[in-house]
Amino acid sequence: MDLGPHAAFIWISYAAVTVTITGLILWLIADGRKQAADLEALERQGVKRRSAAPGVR
Amino acid sequence: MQLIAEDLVIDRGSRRIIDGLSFAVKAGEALVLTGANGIGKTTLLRTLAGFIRPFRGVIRLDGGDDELTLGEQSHVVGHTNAVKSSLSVAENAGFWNTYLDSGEDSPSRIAASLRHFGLEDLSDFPAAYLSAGQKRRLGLARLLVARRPVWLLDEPTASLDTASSERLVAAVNDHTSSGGLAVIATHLPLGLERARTLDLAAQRMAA
Amino acid sequence: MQTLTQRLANPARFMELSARLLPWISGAAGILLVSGLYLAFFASPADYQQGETVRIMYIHVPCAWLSMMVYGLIALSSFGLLVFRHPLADVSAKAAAPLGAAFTFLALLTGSLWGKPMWGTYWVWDARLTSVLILFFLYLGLMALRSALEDESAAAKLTAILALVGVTILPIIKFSVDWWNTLHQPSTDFTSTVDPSMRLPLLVMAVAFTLLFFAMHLKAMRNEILRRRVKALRTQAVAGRDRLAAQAANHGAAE
Amino acid sequence: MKSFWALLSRDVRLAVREGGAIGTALGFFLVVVSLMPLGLGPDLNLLSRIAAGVLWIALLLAALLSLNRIFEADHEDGTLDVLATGPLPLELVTAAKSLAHWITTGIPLAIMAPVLGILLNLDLAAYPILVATTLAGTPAVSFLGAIGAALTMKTRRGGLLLALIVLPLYVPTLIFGISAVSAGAGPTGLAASFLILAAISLVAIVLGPLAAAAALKVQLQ
Repeated sequence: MDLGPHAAFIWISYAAVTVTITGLILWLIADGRKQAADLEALERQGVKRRSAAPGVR
Repeated sequence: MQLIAEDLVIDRGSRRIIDGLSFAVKAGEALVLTGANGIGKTTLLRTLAGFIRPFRGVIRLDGGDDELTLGEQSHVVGHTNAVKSSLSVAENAGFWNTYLDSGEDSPSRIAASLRHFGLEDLSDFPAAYLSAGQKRRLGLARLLVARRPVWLLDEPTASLDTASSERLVAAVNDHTSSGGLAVIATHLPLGLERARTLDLAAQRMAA
Repeated sequence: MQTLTQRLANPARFMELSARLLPWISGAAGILLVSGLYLAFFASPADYQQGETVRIMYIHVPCAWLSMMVYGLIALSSFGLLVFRHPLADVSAKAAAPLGAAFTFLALLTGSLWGKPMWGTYWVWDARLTSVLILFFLYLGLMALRSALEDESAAAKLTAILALVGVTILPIIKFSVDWWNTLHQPSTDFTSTVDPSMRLPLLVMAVAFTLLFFAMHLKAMRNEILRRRVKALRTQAVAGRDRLAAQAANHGAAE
Repeated sequence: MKSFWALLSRDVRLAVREGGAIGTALGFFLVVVSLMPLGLGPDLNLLSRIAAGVLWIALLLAALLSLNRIFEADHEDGTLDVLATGPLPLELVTAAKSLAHWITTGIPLAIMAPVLGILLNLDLAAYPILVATTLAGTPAVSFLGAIGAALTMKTRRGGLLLALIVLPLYVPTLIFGISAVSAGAGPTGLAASFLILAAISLVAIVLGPLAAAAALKVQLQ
């Protein structure tokens, strides 16, 4: 595929968008795992939720 | 070892707070400072710690380390706890251990001090989660994290419940029985062993 | 009959529903993204003026669209928090802010990379770029304010107020920047007309990015709800695991 | 020495964990730089001529914002009292805290500067010089700023007062920082201003902790 004299700018643009969005997605997944693990660790230690949804005030 | 103050005169601004006070605290003893608010307990403790220069008089620690000032041989606990809320309980204690004391057996010392004040199960929690009394205990745990011969405590039982106060008293008793000395400003009778009381109000009347 | 927002008001139900929805939205976003990329690179012509660089448009425009849409979503959530006290409104606003900032940043970055071959410099103070830059600042302000406040419920309300102020002033900012720009130079408007052959790939990419955002937003909201549960449990645990307090309680019971 | 590292690493860790201060300084830097074209007009030739000056002034203002927290937070929670009775002389306490401020504010701002150069159409050839000079110049910002932070630690409206006290002290750094970047001086001129900039920072590293410690001793009374 020939993208002309300015191919580098096109590739950098697409690369930057890919890297940023992939990074965000990976961060979201890792963060989700961490929160779930923390929650599970606390519940395993016997800390129980008092109400149905104390998470949101 | 003996902490001696002779003919101490301390001014704050234009006001004379302490006028001609002399006392001595021997190793193994605790001196309890009493008197109403504003009588000068905090000022006296901050002077002993070296923050305030007395107008006249001498403060010295006989038998201490001559290369160090009295402040550098003292634990100073004021009204604030010197606790950082974004560090965990263990990190707070660990920092003061490395900063104040370069001795060995740090981990066991930190663990012992947290255990003494009942915080061992909370060591991984950020200090932000602690209640006022728990933060106070973490501040007091600093006393046990590093070894220092002189303890200068200003209202150490503030925001502590009975059980916690008992732990503090036990810590002070251990300290004095192993040859340390302590000066403590407080309103409450603490039940300390080997303690004498210095009533600053009576002292002022006499002067 | 309950409306959708009312049914979603319960975080537990939201967690359940979002867990079922998330794979479908992510899948749809993925499929659309792949087909959009195919259309953008293989099934659309180069521009007669800009040549191949016009292909940057297929990611630039969706990012620019999202930068505005997400701010609108934050404003809407803030409104929901302040007026209806909807329990998930703040979770939505908090989760959307960094995502919106990221897409705004990407709009600026791709715009600047698109501009270099055309203008000979990475950045010109064009009215459109300047407005997006100011939008980026509004996002930064929202996130900075939230991170500076420790009390979470106060932080929620205060950032909501800031978001609503921002959305009110945004048109004025846009207007004044346009005016400032025409004072100094003729507008360098380069995306006014889009050739029909480019319209389809652009549309597909825009829908794909929007779905992608919603998938990420749902995931971020789920994370935030979990984070708040962890926090609530920790606070509870600190009280429960205090050895001295436990001792005192036992004493009290024994006496 | 162990205490010095403990204090330094604790301050860096606190800054990273609390995050807000670094992010706010960087955001402020970005906003101030972006306001310039709105005030001066979008003429790229004009902007590239004044870019170095704008970047340096904005950097100083951004660093200034975070200065007042150097001692204030530690004073409020009593940490400073304990630090003062520690084995480390107060001069080294202030040095460690200034160094931590430079690591968490000076370095991020210096790295951010060339990115903002794009907005001002700064000549590409000037980028390495810009990074080098900001890195060499910002220690003076942190170490001289610590003096002002110690002096205004207990005052209300400390932030504004701090700016008034400290900004005049930054004049030499500003002058030589800009003259190094506005490359008209040629390679020898460049080297000269760079060396002077580094020398100013060295003087600040010696002077700052001494003066700040003297101020803290008064403040702790």
